[in-house]
Amino acid sequence: ILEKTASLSNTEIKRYGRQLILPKWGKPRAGGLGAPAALYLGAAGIGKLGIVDHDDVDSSNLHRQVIHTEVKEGMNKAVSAKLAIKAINSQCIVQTYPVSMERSNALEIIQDYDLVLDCTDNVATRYMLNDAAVLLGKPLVSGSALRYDGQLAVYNYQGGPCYRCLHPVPPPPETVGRCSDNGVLGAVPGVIGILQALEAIKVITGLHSGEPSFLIFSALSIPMFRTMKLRNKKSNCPACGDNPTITHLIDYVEFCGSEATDKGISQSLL
Amino acid sequence: ILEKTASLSNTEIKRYGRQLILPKWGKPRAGGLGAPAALYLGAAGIGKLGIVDHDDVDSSNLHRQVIHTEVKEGMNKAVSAKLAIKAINSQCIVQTYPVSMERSNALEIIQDYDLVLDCTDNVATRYMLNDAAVLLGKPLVSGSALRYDGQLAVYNYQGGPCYRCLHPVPPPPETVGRCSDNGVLGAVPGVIGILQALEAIKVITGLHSGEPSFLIFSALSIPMFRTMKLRNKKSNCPACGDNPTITHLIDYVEFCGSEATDKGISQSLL
Amino acid sequence: MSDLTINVEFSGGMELLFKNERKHKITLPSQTNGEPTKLQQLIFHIRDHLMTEKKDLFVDNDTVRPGILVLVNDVDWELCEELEYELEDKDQIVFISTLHGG
Amino acid sequence: MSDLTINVEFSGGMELLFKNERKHKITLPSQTNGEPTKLQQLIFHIRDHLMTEKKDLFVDNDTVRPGILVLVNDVDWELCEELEYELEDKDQIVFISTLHGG
Ligand SMILES: [Zn+2]
Ligand SMILES: [Zn+2]
Repeated sequence: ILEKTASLSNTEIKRYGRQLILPKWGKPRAGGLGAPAALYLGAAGIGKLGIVDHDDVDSSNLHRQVIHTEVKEGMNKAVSAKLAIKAINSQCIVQTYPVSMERSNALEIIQDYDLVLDCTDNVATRYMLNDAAVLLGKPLVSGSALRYDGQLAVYNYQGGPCYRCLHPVPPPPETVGRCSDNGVLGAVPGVIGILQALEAIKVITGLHSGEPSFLIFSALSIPMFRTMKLRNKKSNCPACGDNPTITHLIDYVEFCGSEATDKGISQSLL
Repeated sequence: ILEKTASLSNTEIKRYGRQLILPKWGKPRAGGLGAPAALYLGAAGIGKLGIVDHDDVDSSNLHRQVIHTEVKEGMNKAVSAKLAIKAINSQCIVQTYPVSMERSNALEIIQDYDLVLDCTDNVATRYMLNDAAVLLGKPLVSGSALRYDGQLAVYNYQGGPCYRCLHPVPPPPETVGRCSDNGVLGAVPGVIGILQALEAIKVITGLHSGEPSFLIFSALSIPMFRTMKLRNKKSNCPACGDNPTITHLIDYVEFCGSEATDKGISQSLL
Repeated sequence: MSDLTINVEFSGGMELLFKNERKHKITLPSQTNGEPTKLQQLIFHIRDHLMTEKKDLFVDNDTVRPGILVLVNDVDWELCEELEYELEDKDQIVFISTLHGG
Repeated sequence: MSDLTINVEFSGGMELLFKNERKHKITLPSQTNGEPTKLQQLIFHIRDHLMTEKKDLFVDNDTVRPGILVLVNDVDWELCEELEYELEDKDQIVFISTLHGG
């Protein structure tokens, strides 16, 4: 693995002496999960990182989105994240997409990358990213966090399941908690975001075992971490099964029966 | 717990609406563990954070010490970390100690804080911080990382063991791996450092169960995390036992039979 | 015919449906209707004896609602016959609400 | 008198002493010298059969060297009689080298 560093220039060798060089690739959202994921991927020497975020930096985000700073209030989050990554590693190519990821642009944006990180905050976008990743044959490193809990899985990788294999039916909208309603301790998405960066690096470098698993993190439980052995891909999965019916991106808001953003929605707890 | 936010000003409430306010306190070293720990503690709204580091920023550190940036090369790491924390949370009081922590200054520095984070990189300093924490009655949140592995424990807390209870005898110097020799993937200390911040927040806010445990992280293992139920404090411990013989700080380099810094030492693997 | 002690745990926010208690010990007969007691009986038991309201946030159509993952001794229940899994003494069954936030 | 299968795992860098293999299955007789086989016998077995060199990085004075923690089914061996612990079939014993880096 570390042989890849052999082609580096001298400046780079000093920097990446203990590190990996990685192909172009990416796509975290610069939120509570995306901030640490992007920071550690950029610092690790990823060749190219794409960041999609239509949102602007707001001071109420800073406690968990540690990639942004107070003076960047009002700046687009993807742009703010790029500045932070460039400051740590000026040689990383960071492509910013200051837009909402929609069914109209998702495939076009994702096709340029080798791997997708799902750092989003709502069910509809999670189904969309999953279907796009399956349609384009890209592994999907999925992270999520809420309050004191977090979850992590790699989907659509080496015969393992996709998100739809696990969740053929979307959850009832009233059961879906959102960060803006339920609050979150910054370190919780921080842990999951860094682990997403780590899983992504493992996949890209071939160090990932490919064994399907699901990591469950509960900051206040003992033990804090639990690992679940996961099913393989399901032959009847509408996305990745033997006879897929999802052959293009669909209307995910309608599919999930809820709105795709967490703006101004008052959801019940859980 | 969240009631504590009631005494905040309006600006603060916007920021810490979902967050905790915490008493003065601290002490990470701004390295691979200290960088993320300090970043997340500062962002979380800790009242006062002390950072001890005699080292200067070097570009070979940036891939794992994500709190520093390229333009800060040559700046003291504690000062660089303070600038980064202040940029995210200008209201956090950050005290920098651009010195080596030694037996001559450790008690004086630590006594002003409520909790100690051990983010150091060598055995001698780990024994010293433990003894200082025990002498001053402060909990010690200990993290360590090497290559693909990391470990985390809270010592000297609610009847649990101290570092010496677990390790009455220091390891033979030839078995001690060091970061500068063995390399490390940035995300590995990142995970442990954030978890140190989280454990520290749990202790300070009373959310920590106090059950003694030891978290073992192996980035390439399945499962990645394992939690070990730990012994209670030992009545015959020379530091925290019934008849302590460590009544002041000792010569830890002599005690460990090795040098306390990782500069220019070529250690064998393991 | 002895009883089974099942260690049940709720995670991912599900514990909020159970007075914020994550861990529960549940005793079930080892046989139900002349057959070995199955995971579905445990779900019914939880619905009928541990919950007073919001039962639809846990059960839907005689199984767990969409969005809940079930672990049988740390293994995805889909690998263990799901509702038909025959419970054994000291099994650990975890119900996790899948999270979507970020 | 049947054999015991012990699941041994090395972590924290100790696996480097064992060809970078973390997980090992070790078979031991259930009795040694007319007594139940104890954890110390497992340590001797590893030293004598799994190692060819650098044995002092694992054993010192008939026990593990300082800096190695031992887990018996995820519990600190200090809570389980340490060397005197009587092994049971399918026990999981983990040897971890304590890390000091940061
Ligand atoms: Zn699928
Ligand atoms: Zn002690």
